[in-house]
Amino acid sequence: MAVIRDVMPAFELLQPSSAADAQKLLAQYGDDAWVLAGGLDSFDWLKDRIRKPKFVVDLSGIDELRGIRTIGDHASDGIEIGAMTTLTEVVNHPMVQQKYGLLAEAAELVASPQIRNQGTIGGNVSQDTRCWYYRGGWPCYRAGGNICYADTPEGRNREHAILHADRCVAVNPSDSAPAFIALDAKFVMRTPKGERVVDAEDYFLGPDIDITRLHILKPGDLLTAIRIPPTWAGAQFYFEKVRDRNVWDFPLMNVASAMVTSGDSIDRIRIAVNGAAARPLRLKAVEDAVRGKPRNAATGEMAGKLAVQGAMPLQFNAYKIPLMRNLVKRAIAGVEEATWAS
Amino acid sequence: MTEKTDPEATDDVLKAVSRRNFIKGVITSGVAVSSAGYLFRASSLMHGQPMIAGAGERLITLNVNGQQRRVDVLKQETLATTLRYKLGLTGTKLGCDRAECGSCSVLIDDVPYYSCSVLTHTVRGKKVLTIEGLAGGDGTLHPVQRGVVDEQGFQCAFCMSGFIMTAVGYLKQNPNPTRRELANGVSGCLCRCQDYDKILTALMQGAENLRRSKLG
Amino acid sequence: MGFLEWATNPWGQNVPIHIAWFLIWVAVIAGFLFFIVHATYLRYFAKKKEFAGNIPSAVAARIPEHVPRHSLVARLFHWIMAASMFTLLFTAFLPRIGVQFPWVTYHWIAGAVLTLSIIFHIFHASFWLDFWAIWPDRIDLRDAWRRTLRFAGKAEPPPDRFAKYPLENKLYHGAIIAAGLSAIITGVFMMSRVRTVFFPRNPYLFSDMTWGMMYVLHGLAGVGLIALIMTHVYFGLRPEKRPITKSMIFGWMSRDFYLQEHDPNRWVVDTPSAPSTANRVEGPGLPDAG
Amino acid sequence: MDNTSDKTKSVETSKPAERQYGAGYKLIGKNYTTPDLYAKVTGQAKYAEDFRAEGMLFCKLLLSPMPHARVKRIHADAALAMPGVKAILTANDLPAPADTLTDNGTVIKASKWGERGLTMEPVYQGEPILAVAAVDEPTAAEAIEKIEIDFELLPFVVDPLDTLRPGGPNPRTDGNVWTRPPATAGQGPGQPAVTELKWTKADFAEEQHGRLPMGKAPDEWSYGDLDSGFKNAALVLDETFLTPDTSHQTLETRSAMSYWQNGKVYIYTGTQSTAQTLPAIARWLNIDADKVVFISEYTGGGFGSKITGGVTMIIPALLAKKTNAPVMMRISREEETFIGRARPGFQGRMKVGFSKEGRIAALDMFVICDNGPYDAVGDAPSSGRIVSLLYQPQAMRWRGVTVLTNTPPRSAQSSPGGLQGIVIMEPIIAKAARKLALDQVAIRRINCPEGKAPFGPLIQGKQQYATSAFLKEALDRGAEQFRWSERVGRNPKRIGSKIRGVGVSLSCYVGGTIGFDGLLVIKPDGGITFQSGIGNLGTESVSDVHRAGAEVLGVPWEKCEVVWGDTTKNLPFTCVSGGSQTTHAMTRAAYATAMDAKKKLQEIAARKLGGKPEQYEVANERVFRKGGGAGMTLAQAAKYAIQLGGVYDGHEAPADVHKLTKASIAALAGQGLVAAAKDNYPRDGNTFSYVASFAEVEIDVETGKYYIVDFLASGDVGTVIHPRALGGQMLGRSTLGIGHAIGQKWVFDPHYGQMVSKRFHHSKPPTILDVPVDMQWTALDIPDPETPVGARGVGEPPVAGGCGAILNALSDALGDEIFQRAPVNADTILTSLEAGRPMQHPLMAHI
Repeated sequence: MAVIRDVMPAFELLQPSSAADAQKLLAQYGDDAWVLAGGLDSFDWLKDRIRKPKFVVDLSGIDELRGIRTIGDHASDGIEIGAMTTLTEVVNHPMVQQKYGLLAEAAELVASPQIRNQGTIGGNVSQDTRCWYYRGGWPCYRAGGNICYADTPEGRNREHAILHADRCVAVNPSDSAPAFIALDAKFVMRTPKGERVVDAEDYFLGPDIDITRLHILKPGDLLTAIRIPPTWAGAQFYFEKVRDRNVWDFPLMNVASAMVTSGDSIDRIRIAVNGAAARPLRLKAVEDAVRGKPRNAATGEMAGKLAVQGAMPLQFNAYKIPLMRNLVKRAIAGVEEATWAS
Repeated sequence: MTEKTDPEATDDVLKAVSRRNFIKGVITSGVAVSSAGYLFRASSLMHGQPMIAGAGERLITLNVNGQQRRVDVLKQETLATTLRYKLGLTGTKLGCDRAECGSCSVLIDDVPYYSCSVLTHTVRGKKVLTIEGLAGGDGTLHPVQRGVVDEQGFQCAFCMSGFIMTAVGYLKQNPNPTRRELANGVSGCLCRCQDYDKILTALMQGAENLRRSKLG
Repeated sequence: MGFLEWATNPWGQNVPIHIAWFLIWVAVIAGFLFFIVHATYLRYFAKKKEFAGNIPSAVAARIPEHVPRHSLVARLFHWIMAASMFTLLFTAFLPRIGVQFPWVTYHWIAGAVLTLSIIFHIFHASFWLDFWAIWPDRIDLRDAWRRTLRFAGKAEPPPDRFAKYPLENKLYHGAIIAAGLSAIITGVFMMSRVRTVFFPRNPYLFSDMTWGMMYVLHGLAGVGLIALIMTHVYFGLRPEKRPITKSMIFGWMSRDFYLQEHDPNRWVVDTPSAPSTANRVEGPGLPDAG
Repeated sequence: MDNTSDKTKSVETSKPAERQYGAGYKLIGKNYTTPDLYAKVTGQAKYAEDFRAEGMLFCKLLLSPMPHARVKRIHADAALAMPGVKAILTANDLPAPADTLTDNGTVIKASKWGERGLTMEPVYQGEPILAVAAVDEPTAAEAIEKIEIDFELLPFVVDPLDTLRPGGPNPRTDGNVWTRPPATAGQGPGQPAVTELKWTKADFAEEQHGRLPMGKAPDEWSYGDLDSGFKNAALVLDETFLTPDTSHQTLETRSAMSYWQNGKVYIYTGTQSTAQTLPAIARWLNIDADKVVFISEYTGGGFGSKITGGVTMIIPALLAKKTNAPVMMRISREEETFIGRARPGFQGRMKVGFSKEGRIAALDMFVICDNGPYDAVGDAPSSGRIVSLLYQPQAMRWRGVTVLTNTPPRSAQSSPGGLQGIVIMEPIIAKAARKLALDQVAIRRINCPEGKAPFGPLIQGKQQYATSAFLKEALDRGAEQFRWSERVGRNPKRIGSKIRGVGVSLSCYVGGTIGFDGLLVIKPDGGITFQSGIGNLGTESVSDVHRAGAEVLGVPWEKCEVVWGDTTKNLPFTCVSGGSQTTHAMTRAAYATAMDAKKKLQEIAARKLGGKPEQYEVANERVFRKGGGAGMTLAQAAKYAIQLGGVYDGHEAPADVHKLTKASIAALAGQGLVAAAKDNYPRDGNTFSYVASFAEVEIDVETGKYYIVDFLASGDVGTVIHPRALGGQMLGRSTLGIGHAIGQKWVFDPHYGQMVSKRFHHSKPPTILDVPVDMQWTALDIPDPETPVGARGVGEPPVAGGCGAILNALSDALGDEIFQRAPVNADTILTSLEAGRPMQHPLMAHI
């Protein structure tokens, strides 16, 4: 069968108006169904004719999945973000900006303005990897095959993983995911067995567990909302994304940290990086190591070195080791602002 | 206006069409009558789907540039395709068809979107504005369009309608931007002539024209 | 539904990538069917075992109370192999039926252990054990024919008692060799596709088609082993085979069981010094000889 | 909040007051609104894919999945059986390749290695094998998927060095390099041919030391005494450098629509050169030029990839013939990535000897040009000529190999060869300045060309030379406007993890050709119609050049109309819009034509009002006796011209104009005063334009991320015709070059010979946030002495400067041990800083 990477194949478009209906449809059609949120990841698969679902379930008409609300009666109880809330809505929401600025910062660095206007927060955390072999339709492990084309003697793997690779060396491209992990967010899912809530870091899967999916959603499951507890509201945040182009580019790596200090010593901290492995990594060892330590360059250096322990570079991505080391360092010790009189 | 004709009928049309009509077809190019429903003409035949629960109708009404347009739209059809091939609004360009270049940007309820990556069926009941709907009915240019004329912005201009629509959408949020802010606002559009500096100057001029027109 | 999964490689060629996983269930079901059929057969249709002639009491007298069957080394090998085999099967197939865990490392380590233990076994069996004891001989074939005819009600002389291993046992061993070796040989190559301590990763050792075939063979051997191991366990648990199972634990079987099932001429135990092939051709074992 | 806004700390300065150009002129040097702009801003402008025709079919392409293969069998029955599928076109349906008959009558045989649009032996992944025409795109796409093709995989190569190795695979069955047979007695050098070239193991020994192996090179020239140059040099540098392959990535893909009518084929597609595309189509279709009608009103970018459009435009034309219906071929972005042309990457090595003052005494240049699988590109030879002109080495040798590979076809891209040569050279100059403790501007000042600067190989013992060069002045003005010395003295250079660096780069390229025709009509209503055969690709030269004609005739621009974009509109013989020829060549033609009109006006006036023609002058829309007295309006003159007929209204054409022009004159005859002329003005030397580029960057050494803080391009481009268009070219083309420094590239998987960087976020064309929000440009506005009006072209010259300035700013901040290839990104910077030496392989292509 000859290959053509243009023109979306036909499918039946289902436009439910409630999460319940959507979940029923997903359960009903199982592997034949495709969830359409913002669609910016989906349309690549469909237009390239690599995936040809019979049914596409469009969530855009489900109001209950949109918007940002407080969990309890008070803003101090934390917030719940509907999975279909756009990145722009997240970025501009006053409550997010005031208390969870980390998320606003991360979301604003996603792709481009048009994509943030359309892309949803649920889609951003659930998007598939951008490995160019996999996205090119090559039959790799992630596509159900028996090979990783990126981890070969000549494979082009500049953007690939340095940690926790298992046959597949793809990385998770999400910018908001590490922010959610740092904020200790909970992901709320609607499954055939009822509601399921997991910690942000448990929403993501590595290839060792499941080599074909980046997250735990199974056919029939639906991510409905993300809850941010008040735990880290107004903490000291650091987010940095390093990318080639300054807009419309995926992270070579990003880092997110939330920190509470007393005096100059670190009381509590959560820190996560993405772009280093197939799942956004929460750096627990680093958190434990720096807790109680002074928040300074030395601690940062130490944390950076600790973070990259066990990193295994491929032919073209060795730079990610110093990059991760330095990003973790900055996420803890901060970075000196430089201004020159022009 | 955009009814499908099955291929047999099409063949007859082909045979019937005199050579002269070809020219008419081309000269009136872009006008809906000749562009109506081409891309998916035989679609009902080839790509019809069994009607099932939850599935909507294919014949829908769209609000484009202030007009209600009845269109037959496939389920997998993107807004850019509908605009260009069914409504004859070819000012909206397809540069990549992958939400990367911004040439297809249009306003949906005043917000800039990549129309190549929006399913037409999801914009029912929303207001779609394209470059063709920007100038006044009497042909007076929108202040941002005028800014482009004032500064001779853009070179080949294939990206122009996307940039202009994106800028118009951005200026609704921030009518008085700095150069850098406006650059961020339109950063979802790509220009391969790389005329960014002049584009930005033209759009800044457009922003100023817009502010003036609001005052006056 | 095909028996193989196919994919289009970057050059647009169709290549097999592995077996269709439903074959796992085919193997499991086949295993169970065998239990049922075999159990029913023994319960309702099987005639009582009869063996030709009787063992001269003189011969019987020489048999010790505990007949040594499996040396400690042989037993160790068997149980190591069993352990690695189970690890391999579970790490291979549980993830395929939805039990998710990081399996690759356990799988290749178990594979390495199995490979080494089998290499050892081949040497050990060739130079320290009676290499031929596990391969069918002429008498096995003749007796197999007699037993078939007798089961069909024909008047045939009863078969001899077994040598060290009954024919079924020998055939099973042959099947295990076939499946095991194909799984192991393909598996060793497949290690070059994952990160192991053995060789640098190089998935381009063979063409896409060759690799595909290798994965298919590995898969087929794997599901084959599911069925084989199931039947092995089944026999290990059957009451009439207990003494043999025990012998794989303690190393010996009782004198009675030995005399009942085995032919001292075909499985010489009393005088290990004497070459076991000594008086093969004459003696009561072959009444019609000469 | 976007980090781009706070991470780069360039203070927002409002742009300086625009410099005034065109002193003493009414139109030249003045801004104006181009005649195509209204249609563009309102979305009415029609690009190829915007056209529709009754009963239009759609076609889709089947692309080769293999980098080099032979088609054994095509199984298309299932596809053809689908309702709605109208026809399939394969290479077997293509016309035989036609020979070319040049204007001076010589026949150029069709190359057996030429590209034909469809093929049975694909030589790169993505090459079209066949096309399906159907009633709509979904049907065509499904039909493609129903087609099975049996391929035989053939040896392939994606890295030029691999095919030069002993026993390396050949990209074409006949060989791996383009060579040109030496001139034979009687005629000049033969046509280029594909032959086999393998280097020895010994040649490749250099590779171990990270230096480019330099085996036998088919092309070579030299002048001066290289050896003594190196012997007496105070500093000798020997550097290897790799430049990237970069797709043109015009935003408009090469979509095309076509139909046949009364035996003529009508083709709609984007092109850079309307008039010159016609003969190309005729050749590709192997039919007479008068059987072709070509429409290209607007072109969505060219940059060298659409000089005469793309050969694939014949696919819809042939399908239209086969199906007797109009056929639209919409080329997808991915298809464009394969068939849309690209700049060939260079693997280059230069040994340069400097005097202690920094003067280049000797330059030994060796380049390998990755040609792709098809027709030979001229980048390698042009790189040698440009480098010799731009740096004026006292002795120089150039050697080049144009190597074929199984990667998408290349073509000229803005500053072909110039960019590669200059980008290999500039970092060496920067390094030399540091080693010799010289100022970066100073070392370029003493090397840069001046006046009738010589360049290139010796021809009959003499080098060719430029018409003029005022690069020193451009360099000085740029340094002054960029506040160079102030920035160089910036202290501290480093704050925290951020380092600032400044860079300057020279650049130049061909600035024009000569000998083309102009054609205009003064209408009886007094208005002027300029017939423009120039393509409308966004440079605005399509109308700019005619401002020179209007200036001469003293007619207000409002009364001028420019006709373009359709070969039925009687266009004159025009240069191709490539290589920055147009502004120079066509202002000359426009000027000559205006002078012809003036002469005819004077003659008509003399005939009607007595006296001698030279007693009359033309101004303010009138022709009148000098010093006042009798006269007439241009409108009256036009009417008289029609009465007079003959040469005056186009019934007779000048003898020396091209046959294309003659045909157009005949068609216009009787519509008014028809003026036409060939550009016969003398020119002493070859025309080049020059740019000095300046950049400042800010690098974060902890992330490897850097931002361009400021950029300035200062040009010596002759007389400024249209400042805004010029500024667009100066900064737009600079940014194209900047893209080569900051990210643009190809990535190939060498095992399968497949491109993996098929998306914009892989190949990284620069965005509006990758360049400063305030870029600066300036132009000297010194007329070129060798051309009337004095205008030169500007499309190519700024390109290399953009790339060079960024690279030099990076090495100014980070030192010389960071990169040996472009682009330079976070990965390059971090790994090299970590190791203390350049860590990215300078020889491996397509990473």
